[in-house]
Amino acid sequence: MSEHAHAEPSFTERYVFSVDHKVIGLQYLVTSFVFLLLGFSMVLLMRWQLAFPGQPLPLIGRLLSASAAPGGVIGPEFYNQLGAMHGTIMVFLGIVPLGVGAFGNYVLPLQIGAPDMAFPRMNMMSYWLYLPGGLLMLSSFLLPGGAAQSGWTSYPPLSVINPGQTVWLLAMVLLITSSLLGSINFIVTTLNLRAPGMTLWRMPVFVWSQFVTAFLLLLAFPPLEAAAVLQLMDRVFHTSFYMPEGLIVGGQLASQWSGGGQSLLWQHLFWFLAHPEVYVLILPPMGICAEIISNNTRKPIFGYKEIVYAMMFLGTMSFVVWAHHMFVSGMSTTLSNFFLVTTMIISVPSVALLTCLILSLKGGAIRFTTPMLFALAFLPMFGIGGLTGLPLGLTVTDIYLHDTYYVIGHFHYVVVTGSLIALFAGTYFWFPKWFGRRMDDTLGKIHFWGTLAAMNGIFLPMFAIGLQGQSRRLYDPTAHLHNLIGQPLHVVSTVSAFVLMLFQIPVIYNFFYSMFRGEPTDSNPWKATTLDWQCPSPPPHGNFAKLPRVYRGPYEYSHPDHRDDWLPQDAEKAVAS
Amino acid sequence: MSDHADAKSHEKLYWMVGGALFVLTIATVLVSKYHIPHPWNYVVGIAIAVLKASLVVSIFMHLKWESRLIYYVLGITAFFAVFLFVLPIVDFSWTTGQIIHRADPAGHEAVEHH
Amino acid sequence: MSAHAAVAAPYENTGVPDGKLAIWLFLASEVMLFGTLFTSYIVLRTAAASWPVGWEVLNVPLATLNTFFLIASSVTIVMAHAKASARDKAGFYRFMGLTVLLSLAFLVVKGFEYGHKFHEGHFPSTSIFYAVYFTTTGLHGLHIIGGVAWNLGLMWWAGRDGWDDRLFLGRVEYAGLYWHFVDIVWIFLFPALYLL
Amino acid sequence: MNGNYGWFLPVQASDFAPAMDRGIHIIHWAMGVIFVLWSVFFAYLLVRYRARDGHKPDRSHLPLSVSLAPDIAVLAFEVLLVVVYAVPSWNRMKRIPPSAEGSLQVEVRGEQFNWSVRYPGADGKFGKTEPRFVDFTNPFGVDEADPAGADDVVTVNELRFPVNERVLVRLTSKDVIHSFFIPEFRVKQDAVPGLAMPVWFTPTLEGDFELACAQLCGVGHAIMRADVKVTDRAAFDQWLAAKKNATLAAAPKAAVEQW
Repeated sequence: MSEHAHAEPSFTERYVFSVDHKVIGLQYLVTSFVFLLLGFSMVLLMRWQLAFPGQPLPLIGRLLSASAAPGGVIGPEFYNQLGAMHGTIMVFLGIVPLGVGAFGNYVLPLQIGAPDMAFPRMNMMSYWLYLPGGLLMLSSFLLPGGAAQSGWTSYPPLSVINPGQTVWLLAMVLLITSSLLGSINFIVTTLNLRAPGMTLWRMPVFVWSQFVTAFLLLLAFPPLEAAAVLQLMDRVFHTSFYMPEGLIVGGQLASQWSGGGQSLLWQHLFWFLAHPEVYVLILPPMGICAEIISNNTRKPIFGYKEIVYAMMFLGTMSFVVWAHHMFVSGMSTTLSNFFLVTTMIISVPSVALLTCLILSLKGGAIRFTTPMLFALAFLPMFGIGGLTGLPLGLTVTDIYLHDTYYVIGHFHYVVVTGSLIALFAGTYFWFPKWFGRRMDDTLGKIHFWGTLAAMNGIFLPMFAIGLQGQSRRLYDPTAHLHNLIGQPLHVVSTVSAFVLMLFQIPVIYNFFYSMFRGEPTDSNPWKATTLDWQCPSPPPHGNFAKLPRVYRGPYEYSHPDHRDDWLPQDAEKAVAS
Repeated sequence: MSDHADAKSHEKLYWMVGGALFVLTIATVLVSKYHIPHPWNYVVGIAIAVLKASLVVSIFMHLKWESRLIYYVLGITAFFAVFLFVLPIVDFSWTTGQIIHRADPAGHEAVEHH
Repeated sequence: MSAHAAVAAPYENTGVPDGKLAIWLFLASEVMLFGTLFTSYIVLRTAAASWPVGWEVLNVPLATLNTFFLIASSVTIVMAHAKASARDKAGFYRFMGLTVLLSLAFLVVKGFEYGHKFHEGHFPSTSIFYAVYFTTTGLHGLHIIGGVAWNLGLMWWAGRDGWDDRLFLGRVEYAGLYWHFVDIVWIFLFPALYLL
Repeated sequence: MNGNYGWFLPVQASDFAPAMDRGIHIIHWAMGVIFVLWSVFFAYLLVRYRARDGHKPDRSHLPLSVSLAPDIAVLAFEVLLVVVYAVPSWNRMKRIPPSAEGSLQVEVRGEQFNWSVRYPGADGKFGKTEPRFVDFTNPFGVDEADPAGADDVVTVNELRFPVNERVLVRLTSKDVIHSFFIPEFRVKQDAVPGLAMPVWFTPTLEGDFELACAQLCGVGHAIMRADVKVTDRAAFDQWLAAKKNATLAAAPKAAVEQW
């Protein structure tokens, strides 16, 4: 299959600078899991400070530098750095590379029967722009100014005045270029490298979700890149794109900026990206859940066409709703009504997707395997996340709830108990395809129940704290009188956060142990019908020995005139006996 | 892509389009030199630019003979670009009313925004 | 570049070769990038108390000359592609060389313009107009430098064994598409900054 | 900790609060009902269609009309909510600011980690301000020459309102984006430097409340707060007069040298 048959590739060519989409997928997988762990440990430091303000950190308090955490107590500047980096790492370095980079890179070519991505070398370049971008982002902690500390949204003028943002912006430009190249690669592969017979409407839902996500990445990221260039110019060359006239910083007139800029311009450009970005966070996990639910209910998913149309509609609308993040930021009030209506319209495809996934359970024979448990948990949890979005999307109630802990509860329910749980499901589901071995089931179930309980323990109290009016990003919540009543809830969240960290140990151990000494499986342990399970696992270079020909849709389970309850896409015809 | 038979006619077409672009550039410069009343100079300027751009896109970039898929890609991009343009401008047309035009730090009063 | 020949592909595809689809997608993202710069320009201009008139502040005749250079380079690169598809190697070299020369001329004129402004003490931080001017023309200039490097690479590759490579013709066309896009950005940038 | 705060929403202390709380209650009741219904149906599906011997999956699907019913229901509820509740109250709260004469004007200016507050005094007009006059004793940079500014009262981190009188706040910021948020009044508006945003409400309950900054504004964001006290008209006038004498006594020197 591969066009360049040359001498046996050296170790680096096979594993480090590899152009094989499977190796690049695994590189993305391990790197994004490491970043997720890093981002999560940052939030543990923050949670300690929120629950017990001013008390020194046990054990590791002394390890932190004196400037960041004097006497083991986290200082406000370090707290803001942790907050900004937690958001950036989890979104740009954790969930998106896991959902799009790892699962997309590895599974998409297999599911459409392609030998590799359309541009293997550009695919490698995507990873080798992502990794330096991530390391640059992390290294900003060690630089003199410290890491970025104006939130992951980096609103000017604060982000232009504060130290640490320049490295953040440079790292963002690297990550954006990596995502851009990746999305071009995905679109061209999906359109031009499908196995014969695999028409667009026979592609699995996971491939559709990656396809729509790739368009979101392609068209939404460049505006943030331009906005980041403008902010970089503001910081380094003292232009004043975002700096209005007559700024008085620290008591003096900030004369290095001549003024004339608009701070709200950044918010428009940032959220123009950030809202499609949150749909990039949720679409691939929804695709994973559709695959796993269909496989474990042993019947075709409900409404294949509705799901695909809902995903397309979601992708289109995601470009038109961005300013519901700016209802109280001084945006024109007439425009708020427009964005109110578009936000209400975009909630319909989310409900449609959830309805189709839940109705897929009706009439199935549900197998409660570990991936299925995670996929099933995704449905109610994402339901809570979606429902709590309603009061935030409504202009009036958003006046009170904007920038409170209610918002933090909302988007963590969507991203953590939504996307992350679905990505765990995908890991358990495709692990046998990646390594030819199965992850241990009991450890998986322990990890599932512990993670689900702990996650709810962290985020459920946040709704109550938010309704009491506690603002987000507060270094010390007890400084505001109206937050004192919510302090015990912070303790509950913090304890649950530490419990959640404990429950990640089973999956880390399980992941690396099963890689070498897990129970070996054949090429199709879950009896799945999609093409990725019709090739050996782990698939060799070039994936399919013989180019598969596709005869039917992706989810032909329990076909009436076929002997076993799954009929692969590339099987010639149903065999009755 | 264009096969070799009518390559000659294509080359002639390229030179003609090049000439047209030259003329339009001169036109747009002259138009802005001899002032046109306020709203119309924008309209004419943008119209000439759009005309030049459409010439380049359709002939030079072979879009006229391109497959429909490329039209879909450009259609989607145009749809989202319109929102990128229209909404911030609509917002700032209102926000400008709220801007505080401080006296210029050098002391003289900033011109009041009409 | 792509893992299979565009023509004899056993795969289900759209008939559009990979490279062309990729370059058009890349240009779509570039449309959004420069679209954002134009939106920022329009927003900052409507919100500004006063906006200098291009004629007084910038050297319009010089910029018109620059526009001629860029338009000419657009014509020569499309001619280079026509010559390459007609397998006329000398013609290809002549026109691609002209394209590179014209774009270098554009950069020289742009460099002179920048130098003149710095000499007069106008820097990006001077006022919001200069900030917009330097940032947009600077980013556009970077794209031109990228284009020049790509075209030079093509000429160098044609000299070695590239001329008979089955991907050569496609890459010349994609270089042309990218270059025409950079020209279109200037077609909108020129009136926006200098004339209106 | 006074009795303003409970496990749910804080006390309703302004004219907008009841309308806002009604919206929050409606939505949370609707969310609760929808979630419970879905959970019951979800649990039923898990039990009814679990894999067990003799249970064959059947591929017959519900017709589209049935499956789209929940979406239509949610959309209808939302359209109703938007048309009946959201747009009218939003226009009332944010769209058309009240006339300056009919309301108590206050200028609030956020700066990194303090709220400077200015009352126009008897003449009802604010003195002109210049960025270059700003210093520690003159947070607003009030121009000495302007007579209108003579009777202005300037306080820091302290707001006081008479009860049942409409207040029109002219909100801006000196350096970064802050957010004017009084939980009990259900009022929130970002203070954006360079923009003067009108915010208005009518306090309806006497008592001690709190103005908290709701937008990350730097290292001291957590401690950026101001005390808000609502009293009857007489106590307010008395406080204003007392404050007036205090600022007169400590009037800054006439000639502020230029550096």
